[in-house]
Amino acid sequence: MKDHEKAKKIIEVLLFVAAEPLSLDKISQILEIKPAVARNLIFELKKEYWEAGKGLDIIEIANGYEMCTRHEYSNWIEQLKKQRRENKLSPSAMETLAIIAYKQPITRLEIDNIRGVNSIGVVQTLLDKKLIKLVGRKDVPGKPLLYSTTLEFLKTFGLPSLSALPRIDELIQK
Amino acid sequence: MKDHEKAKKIIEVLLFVAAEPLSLDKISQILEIKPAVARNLIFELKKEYWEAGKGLDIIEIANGYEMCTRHEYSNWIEQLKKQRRENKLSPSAMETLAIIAYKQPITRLEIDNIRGVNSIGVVQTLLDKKLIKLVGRKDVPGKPLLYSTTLEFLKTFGLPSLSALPRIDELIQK
Amino acid sequence: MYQVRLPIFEGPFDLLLHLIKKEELNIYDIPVAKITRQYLEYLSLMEALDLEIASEFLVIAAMLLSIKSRMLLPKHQIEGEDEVEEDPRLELAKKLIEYKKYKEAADKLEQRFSFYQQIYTHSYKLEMQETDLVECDLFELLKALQKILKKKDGKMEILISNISLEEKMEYLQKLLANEEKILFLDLFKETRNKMEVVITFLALLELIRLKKIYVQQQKLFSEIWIFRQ
Repeated sequence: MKDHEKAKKIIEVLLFVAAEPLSLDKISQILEIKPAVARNLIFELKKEYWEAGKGLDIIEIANGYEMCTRHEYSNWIEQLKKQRRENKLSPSAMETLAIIAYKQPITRLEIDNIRGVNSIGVVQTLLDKKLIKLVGRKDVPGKPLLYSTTLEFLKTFGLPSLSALPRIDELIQK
Repeated sequence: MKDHEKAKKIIEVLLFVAAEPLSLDKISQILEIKPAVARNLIFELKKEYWEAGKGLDIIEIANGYEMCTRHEYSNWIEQLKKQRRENKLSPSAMETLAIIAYKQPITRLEIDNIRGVNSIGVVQTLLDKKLIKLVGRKDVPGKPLLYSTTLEFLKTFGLPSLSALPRIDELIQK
Repeated sequence: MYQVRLPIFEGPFDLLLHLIKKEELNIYDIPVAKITRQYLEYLSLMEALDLEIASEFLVIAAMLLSIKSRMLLPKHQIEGEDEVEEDPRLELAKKLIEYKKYKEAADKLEQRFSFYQQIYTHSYKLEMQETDLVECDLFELLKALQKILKKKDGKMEILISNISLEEKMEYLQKLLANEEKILFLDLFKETRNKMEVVITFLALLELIRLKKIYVQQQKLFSEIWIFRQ
């Protein structure tokens, strides 16, 4: 790695994508440069950000370096988060999801019977969010569609597999 | 929001923290500026990145804007991640996806007719990968399900919107 | 040594297009007899190699044979009309053209795909973080919940809880607004019935999903702590 500016740009990219603070060792190892050189480049980058009055910064944290936002910008970020809260599942969606998780594959009518209300909207929401999917049709008159949970469901709830769900009869017995 | 440079910096911070492509509407709503103004600021930002020869870029994707790395830097990033991102789609999946992308909404039978083979497995794979979704039923006998591509499809293929697909009749001329 | 290299085809149309391209033929003017022969040869090769032949290949084989025989028949003209009978190959040609279009679109998509696989967004980073963090802990959480349910078994009233998931989530967040961390077990100290235990647990899951809180333990099987994000 000869080119000074090029190295700085690579460090910037690495700091951008890294999922955790990057140690000096790691950076210098990837770029094949001395840690002291890497440190200088990071400082230059930090200085450039500062001089340009950027909202982004590079900080030293937990034995490494990380790209982050300056705290003056937190209000703006809050507004972004506020809007994302809509992603939340409604209680009725959670309820329907729980029923599908435990009784899959299940038809909409069966869900409706358990919940005592029509679930057409909730089921569509869960389909849209890819938490459930169609898996076929039940072999009864009318051949209603059958729903099951998806891989996304497991991911969203951090479950290793469906068998990791607490057993329903253990949760509520008697 | 009066200060032009300040607004640009806020947009940069928002693009940095957002976990998904940010729409022009959302950005302009947060900053209380017109979408056209926001778009100009994003372009200025993009131009600045380009002129500075940065490894970072801002792209228009999936009806929004997102900060990302330039592809020339992927080798460096892969050293960081160790394991490569290997998400290959099979030729038949790619073929089926192309048909759905251009002819959406489309039924499975219509896909089968174009491909000359049964596509049930491939369609399920594409559903699982969230590249396509169910959008309803066609109003013909049997009421078959209709499939369309998703936002995830746009994201995966770096498309700002469906209209950015190359025109199909330009792809083939004798 | 002679070695057979068997290309894998997506379907009968893919195979036909391959044959047409190999022989540099015009799709609208296919020498049906020749193509049919090659097509059937390919099928018998697949058979000889014990590869399963999808029924769709056989359907098109039958179609080819039918076109071939129709082309052998003398053209009969209906009296009084000088309309020429349609070329029996036209339907197949149209299908092949249509298919070829999407095959090329798929190639273009493939190019975009490999290009964008080399571009990393910030959200990619966030995704990695999430799964790493929650996945291992949840298994422990479930085990912890089972312990609580066992311990409380028999001692709890059987009541229909009047606390909703929403309320429980709010309650948990209020608790965490004052404290930096809470012991998982402490959350269940005052739960009065199983339904409430379950709701507390679901509220916890939902807050983790929304990234309001995260759970950690120092090592496996040690106490589980809940932190606000």
